[in-house]
Amino acid sequence: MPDSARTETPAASPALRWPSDGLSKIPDWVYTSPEIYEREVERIFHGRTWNFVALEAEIPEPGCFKRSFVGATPVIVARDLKGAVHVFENRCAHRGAELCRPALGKATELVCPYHQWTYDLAGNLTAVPFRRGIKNEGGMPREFRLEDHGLLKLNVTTRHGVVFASFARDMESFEDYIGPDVLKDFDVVFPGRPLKILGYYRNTVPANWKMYHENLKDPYHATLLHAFLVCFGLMVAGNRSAMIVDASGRHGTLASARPKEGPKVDADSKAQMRAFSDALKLEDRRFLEFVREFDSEWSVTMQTIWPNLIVQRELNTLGVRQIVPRGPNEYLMNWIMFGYEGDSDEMTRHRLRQGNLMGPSGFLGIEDNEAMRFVQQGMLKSESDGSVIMLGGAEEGTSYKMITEAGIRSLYRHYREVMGL
Amino acid sequence: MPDSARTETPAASPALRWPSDGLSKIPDWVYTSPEIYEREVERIFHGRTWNFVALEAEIPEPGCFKRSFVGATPVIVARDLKGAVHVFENRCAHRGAELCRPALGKATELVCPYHQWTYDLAGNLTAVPFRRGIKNEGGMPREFRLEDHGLLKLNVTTRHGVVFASFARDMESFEDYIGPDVLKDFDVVFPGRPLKILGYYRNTVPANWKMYHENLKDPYHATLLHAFLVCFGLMVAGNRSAMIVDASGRHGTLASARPKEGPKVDADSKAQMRAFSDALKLEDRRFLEFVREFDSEWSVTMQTIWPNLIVQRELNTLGVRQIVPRGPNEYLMNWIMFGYEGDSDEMTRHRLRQGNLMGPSGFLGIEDNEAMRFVQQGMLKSESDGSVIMLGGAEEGTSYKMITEAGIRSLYRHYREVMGL
Amino acid sequence: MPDSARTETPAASPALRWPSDGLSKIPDWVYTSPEIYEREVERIFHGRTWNFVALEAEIPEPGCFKRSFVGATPVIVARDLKGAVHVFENRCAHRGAELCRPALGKATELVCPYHQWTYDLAGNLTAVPFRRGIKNEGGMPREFRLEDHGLLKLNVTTRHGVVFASFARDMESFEDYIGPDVLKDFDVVFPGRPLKILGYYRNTVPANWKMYHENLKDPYHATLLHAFLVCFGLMVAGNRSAMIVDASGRHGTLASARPKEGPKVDADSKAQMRAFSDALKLEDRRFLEFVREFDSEWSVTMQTIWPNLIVQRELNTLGVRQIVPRGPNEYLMNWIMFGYEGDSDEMTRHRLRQGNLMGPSGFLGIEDNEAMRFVQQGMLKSESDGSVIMLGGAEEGTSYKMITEAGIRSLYRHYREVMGL
Amino acid sequence: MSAPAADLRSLRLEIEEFNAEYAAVLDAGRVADWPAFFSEDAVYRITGRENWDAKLPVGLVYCEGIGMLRDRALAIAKTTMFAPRYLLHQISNTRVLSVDPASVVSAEANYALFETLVDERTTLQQVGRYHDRFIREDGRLRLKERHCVYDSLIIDTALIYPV
Amino acid sequence: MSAPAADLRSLRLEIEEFNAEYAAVLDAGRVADWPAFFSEDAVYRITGRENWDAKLPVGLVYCEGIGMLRDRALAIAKTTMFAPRYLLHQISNTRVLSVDPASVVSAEANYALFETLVDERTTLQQVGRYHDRFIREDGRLRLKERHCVYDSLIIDTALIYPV
Amino acid sequence: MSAPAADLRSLRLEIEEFNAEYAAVLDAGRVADWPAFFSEDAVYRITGRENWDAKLPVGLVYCEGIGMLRDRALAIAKTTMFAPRYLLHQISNTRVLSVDPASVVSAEANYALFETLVDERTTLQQVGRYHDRFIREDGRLRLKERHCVYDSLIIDTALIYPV
Ligand code: FES
Ligand code: FES
Ligand code: FES
Ligand SMILES: [Fe+3]
Ligand SMILES: [Fe+3]
Ligand SMILES: [Fe+3]
Repeated sequence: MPDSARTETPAASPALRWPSDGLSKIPDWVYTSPEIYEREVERIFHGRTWNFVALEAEIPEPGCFKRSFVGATPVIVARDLKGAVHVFENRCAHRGAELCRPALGKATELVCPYHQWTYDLAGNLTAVPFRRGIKNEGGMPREFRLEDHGLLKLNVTTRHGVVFASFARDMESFEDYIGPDVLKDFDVVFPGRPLKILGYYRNTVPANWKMYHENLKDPYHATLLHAFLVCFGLMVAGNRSAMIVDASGRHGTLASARPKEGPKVDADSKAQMRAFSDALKLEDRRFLEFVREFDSEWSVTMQTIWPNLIVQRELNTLGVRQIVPRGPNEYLMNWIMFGYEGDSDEMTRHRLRQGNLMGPSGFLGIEDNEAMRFVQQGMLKSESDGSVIMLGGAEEGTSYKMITEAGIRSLYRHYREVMGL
Repeated sequence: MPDSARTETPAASPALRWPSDGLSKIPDWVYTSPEIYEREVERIFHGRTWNFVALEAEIPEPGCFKRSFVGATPVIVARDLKGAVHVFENRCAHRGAELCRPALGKATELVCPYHQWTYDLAGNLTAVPFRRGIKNEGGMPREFRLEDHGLLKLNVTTRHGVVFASFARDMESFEDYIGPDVLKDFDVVFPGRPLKILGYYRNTVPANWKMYHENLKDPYHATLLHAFLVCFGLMVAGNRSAMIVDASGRHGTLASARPKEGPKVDADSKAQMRAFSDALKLEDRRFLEFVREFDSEWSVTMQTIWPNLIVQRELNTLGVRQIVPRGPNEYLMNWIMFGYEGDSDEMTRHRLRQGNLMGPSGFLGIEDNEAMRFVQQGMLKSESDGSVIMLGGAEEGTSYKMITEAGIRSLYRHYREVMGL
Repeated sequence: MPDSARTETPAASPALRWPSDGLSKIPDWVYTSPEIYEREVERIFHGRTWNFVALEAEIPEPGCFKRSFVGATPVIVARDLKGAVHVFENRCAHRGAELCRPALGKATELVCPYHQWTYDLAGNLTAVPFRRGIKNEGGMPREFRLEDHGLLKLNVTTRHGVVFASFARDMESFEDYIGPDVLKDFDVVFPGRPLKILGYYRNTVPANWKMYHENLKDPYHATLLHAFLVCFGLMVAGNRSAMIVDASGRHGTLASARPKEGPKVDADSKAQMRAFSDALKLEDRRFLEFVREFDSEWSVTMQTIWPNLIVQRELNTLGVRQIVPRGPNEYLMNWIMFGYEGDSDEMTRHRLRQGNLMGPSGFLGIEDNEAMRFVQQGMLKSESDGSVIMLGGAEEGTSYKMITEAGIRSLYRHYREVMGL
Repeated sequence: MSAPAADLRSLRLEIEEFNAEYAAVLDAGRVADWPAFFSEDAVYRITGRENWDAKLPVGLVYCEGIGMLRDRALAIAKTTMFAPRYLLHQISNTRVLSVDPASVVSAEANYALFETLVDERTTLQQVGRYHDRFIREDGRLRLKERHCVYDSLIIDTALIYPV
Repeated sequence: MSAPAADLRSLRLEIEEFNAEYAAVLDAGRVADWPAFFSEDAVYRITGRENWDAKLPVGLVYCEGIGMLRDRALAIAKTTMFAPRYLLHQISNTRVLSVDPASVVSAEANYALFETLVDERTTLQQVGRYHDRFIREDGRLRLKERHCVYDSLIIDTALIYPV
Repeated sequence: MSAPAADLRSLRLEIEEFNAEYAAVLDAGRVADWPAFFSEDAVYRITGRENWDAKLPVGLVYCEGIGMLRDRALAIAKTTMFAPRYLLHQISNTRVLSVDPASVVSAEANYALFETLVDERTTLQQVGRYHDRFIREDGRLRLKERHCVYDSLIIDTALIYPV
């Protein structure tokens, strides 16, 4: 349902003018305006981006398919009978029905329930029932060609078992798209080893979808919001860490390294962190163990792959998160938690136990989701306006400081360019 | 709440331009645009149409009244003390309160709860409490005339016990409005015999209200979507059938005849219908019986009386359905199931048993509602656009083929004219 | 989130033209238009008005704070460590988080949960964690001054324990704002005696917020809608009563006096009131007792303090109600019921028992809320338009008649001026 | 109500157990096992409270005899097209109203039925009351009549499974 | 808790039955029959959890003595204007907290109250907890105190009937 | 199911009482008292029905052993930042599935969890089913396993407290 029905978005409507303070101030309408959201769909989710749609391990065999999303647009990810992966819109070419309903499935073809137009696993229309009518009465006119009425196909790429799609036809390769600095840590999680799916979480957050990217480009919040990390020594402000940003500014890796000997918190940092307390102790220490299974200097990497993917490696708990925007004020998050084929039972259970950190009931996940909710609520009805993004001064790009908002500024440099703001 | 507050809808806003493919393609905005919906209220529901509001059997006695709707506008249908039926807005002339709350009732007058302004059963204001104040202090000014402040009255007509209303003052007769071809089958269901109300169903569907008309102008879907019909021999693609369309294109009768000897499915049709299976059998055959009580060649007629009425005669189960639009993306459906006065107990129970076919839990009703939901969902977030209406080529008007979309094209020829699209 | 993101509201958009009948007709869009609502936020709630935010008794001690609203905008009302009361936006100056979550609390400072920016109880930013970074890396630039990044502070005033706030800097005094006629009865309820909070009610009404003011400037409805008052002799149309209006027209006191000897209903009034019945009797007469504790000729005063406060003195049950608009079609009502410090246990229980009259389960409260809901529903989908405000002719200002809408006309004279309509 | 109090309590508990099993079968989507809770001549009906109160006989679902129950189970399981969903019943407020001389037990219980569609939030499909008549066959309770009378007059799209 | 376990269970089951009858009366709109569940000197109150937790005494409904209960029943039935609606209670999680030497039984139960207005969807009017004190009169339980403490602090428009 | 019917009923009633206490502790926000309902080696998991049906092991919450239960209780009570809220459980449809030779009781019950945030309406946080294994310690039931399997796959923002 595009073009004509939507408000045309000329280069920059006068009401949406970026404040003169450049990247140190983000106006609220970036997060709340329906007009901005429409433009994001057009220029970002349906534009020149690679959007995460599936892990290959979710559709392991020929005929497997999955309902997914590019932006908010429903798509089907299917493996055809020869093993190739296709992505196409979940919208029948006849009357527009969202034809595929189950979250996951297996079939030799896809049949629309309304009039049973039938598509192969690449999205091609293969049959229209009674196409020639009954006893040669009715049916499709001769000039109707099946080839003209397939499902809208997206451009597809995969990297080590991770499937991405794009409405843009002439995309650069995924590797060029994310750049070498971010690709490096992506490949640590996805070295090409077969994955073992451990399960799904799903949650909404009543906040703008970009807030989630910003949260993971914001090393500042980690030791302030997340008392758990601090109290139980998982991360402290003094840990070695980095906010790695690709050349375009849109992708990032928030990384930190746990010192072998455990955390040391200097007195100055303790004073800054309200959360710090020496009194709390975990009973079950297995939770904090880090099995050093990765070829990486980092014990934690949280990657933001623009526009809709988070790759989580938090000690030994691994997952991807797909962001599905639902207008400016809400997004849906689909989590896929996984390990590797060949993990021992104990290793799988270790990953599951450590999973308590993340997700909508995770010790960290709860706090991030609540904080983002508070921010959106704060913006929706206030008289004052704008976010202050001044930590680290005007610095942009990769930074090894914790107390900086450089990654957020980098993202908005890119965003303003693409959005024409 | 009309005119000034609503966006003025000039002849055709540039964004809503009909595609050049004429009637073979319907753009999505017809089903999703709030602007189009506003125009439909103005030009269709509040325009030159007869809208179903009640069966006379629901308000059998003087003083009986019913809450109803014309489009989404609440109205009251009342039988006055002399027996005449009136329709007027359910909105107090004083402060605008929706004064009548129960679905059905009986009274000698209608009293607004807020300040007890009182109306007769024709909608005339008959009393304003303390109109002359207390001890001649306060009250209404002398120039206030009760006659100027009645409820807004609609034009009313009835046909054999079915009540219609119109905001238009100068409507043609109902008979002229629906035309002889559609009237004929209407009169089969409503020959003037007194009706016996069997009860109500109500349901919403998250789809555009026009979709329901199209569903019943679409003989193509019946044997494809409704496996039940096929498996249990109620209808097969080879049955004699018709899609009758009135001269204007807006009304229709989808009719089919069950052969006396039961269904025969030829091998070719079997091959086209995925649903076909010889293995399934009903235990209780009473369900499929057809008591030939009607003077008609058809065993099933589903009539679409523009803009808000469906008349259902499905074997021996009878009902009307009122469509109440709720914006572009949802409609409410009010079903009234009935038989005839004088039906034997067994005949009533036969109608009730056969009622399992229809309604929001009916074997067919479930499927139609689900299919329409899928279509609206498919349209709301996709990048591709438009429905393909090419079955039966460019044919329009009444057709005796099953595999045609002629009825849908006829409707949209009329619609575009009225809507100025 | 102001200015740029919102539709600019020029003096009067052509679609919103007031009808030529002056104050005798109010068009529906006053109650239903989102554009009007936006303008109300700007010109009324965020404009030159004093908005009720708290009773001092709710925040009795230094460090006590309360979440509250000015219009729909969340604010914090806090008592600083020296005892002064401050009101400021509940929106962190950093990223905009609604930082204060509990309804009531006590603290020495307010800490935003996201990054722990810390504010004193006057809304000043007092600390930014890691402001100088870690080991001098990162942190805020030198030019960042805490003084420039406090919470947005509102103008505050109190009158005998009632706290008001304004976004306007140059407000007249509260006493000048409400004027002597309305202040007089305000001071009867709030003579400076310490209050004892008895508890809270909260409810929404699906109606425009102004309807609540009108309901309490409408003496006409009291004996018509509220059969309870009439049947049990609490009020009758013949009681001495007044609708007192301040000079500006926006504030009011609806007052009535119970005769010492109990109610007398003359025959004429009985005839006008459908509700009247001699047959009903209360079993527990304590409910109707009036302990004459106030220095006032009135036994009941309901005050409407523009734009968001109702002060209720209904016999011995006392309360304030804060109106929080939620768009044009809904408002939230926060009730605080109270007595006075020093009330005997029996007096407190008397107030509680009499509280059954008011609130969302009160014998009167139920009816007012239902009536307002009916009005909004009546306006939202009808074809006809407008309210008729002709009782009492063109009279405006204070009136001692019951059968008049003078108070509503006065309000709309003021409203049209402020709103530029 | 002729039965002694202890028997009524025991019946109430037995009906609670019956209803818990009944709901478990439906919540698991095992619709083919659903007719087994009914007697041969059972009547099963789902209808709105407006019909019930006005004594209007219509049923959203209206089955006379176990054959029709089985036919519905078959149709839902084998021929009907609908989107996948989860259902969950909460049954409470069980009351035994009477035991007649032929040992037919009249009882009622309130139900809330929650529905969850793929990618959507859980909604309240309907709330209502079972109006039941039980008989005992081979020592086990069986429904001779179940009228599911729902307050939620406006069905959202479709009510697919029995209640 | 002085009573033996078997007695407590029996009390719990009896309270469940009491509450089922109580709710059935209200759900049928038979508000005139509602005071009969209370003792002469009963206290009945509906209040938000914020008031309960802060020991603030206010009640949305606040009745002292059966006279006030009857007055409320009368007012709702005969004088109060409100739109027609259906109500349905789900009561569960019944707990007997204690039986004091005077045989006053303290108990709690959770309730969910569903409301359906004409032409509208069923909504959750409120969820809450009954905080009860029962006495026995003529062998039957009667409420000496019922505090309906609701979590749903924001009432939608109006709460008409007792809970 | 080896146990006689009377024992199964008694078990069912005992589990209802257990669950009512369990929910009362959580609804009161007394999360520190929650681990006491479990045995030393208990497994506690909250997971979506999609995972349960596909035998995917992940848990939104996944605790092995009472130490992890206590750690979660501690973290929620002492370190986790979230907005204040009220919670209320409705537990019904309790079923005893079996008692194995070692006296481990398998049981299920349906739950609805209602959540109310400050200034917001009550929402249905989730509906689901407890899949339980109970053992008896010192005469009292304790959970050896509780899998809270929710239908409401899409969590609204966060699920803070145990279910
Ligand atoms: S809508 Fe898909 S086949 Fe017709
Ligand atoms: S609104 Fe109807 S009488 Fe006043
Ligand atoms: S948003 Fe408040 S401290 Fe960052
Ligand atoms: Fe975080
Ligand atoms: Fe159909
Ligand atoms: Fe009033």
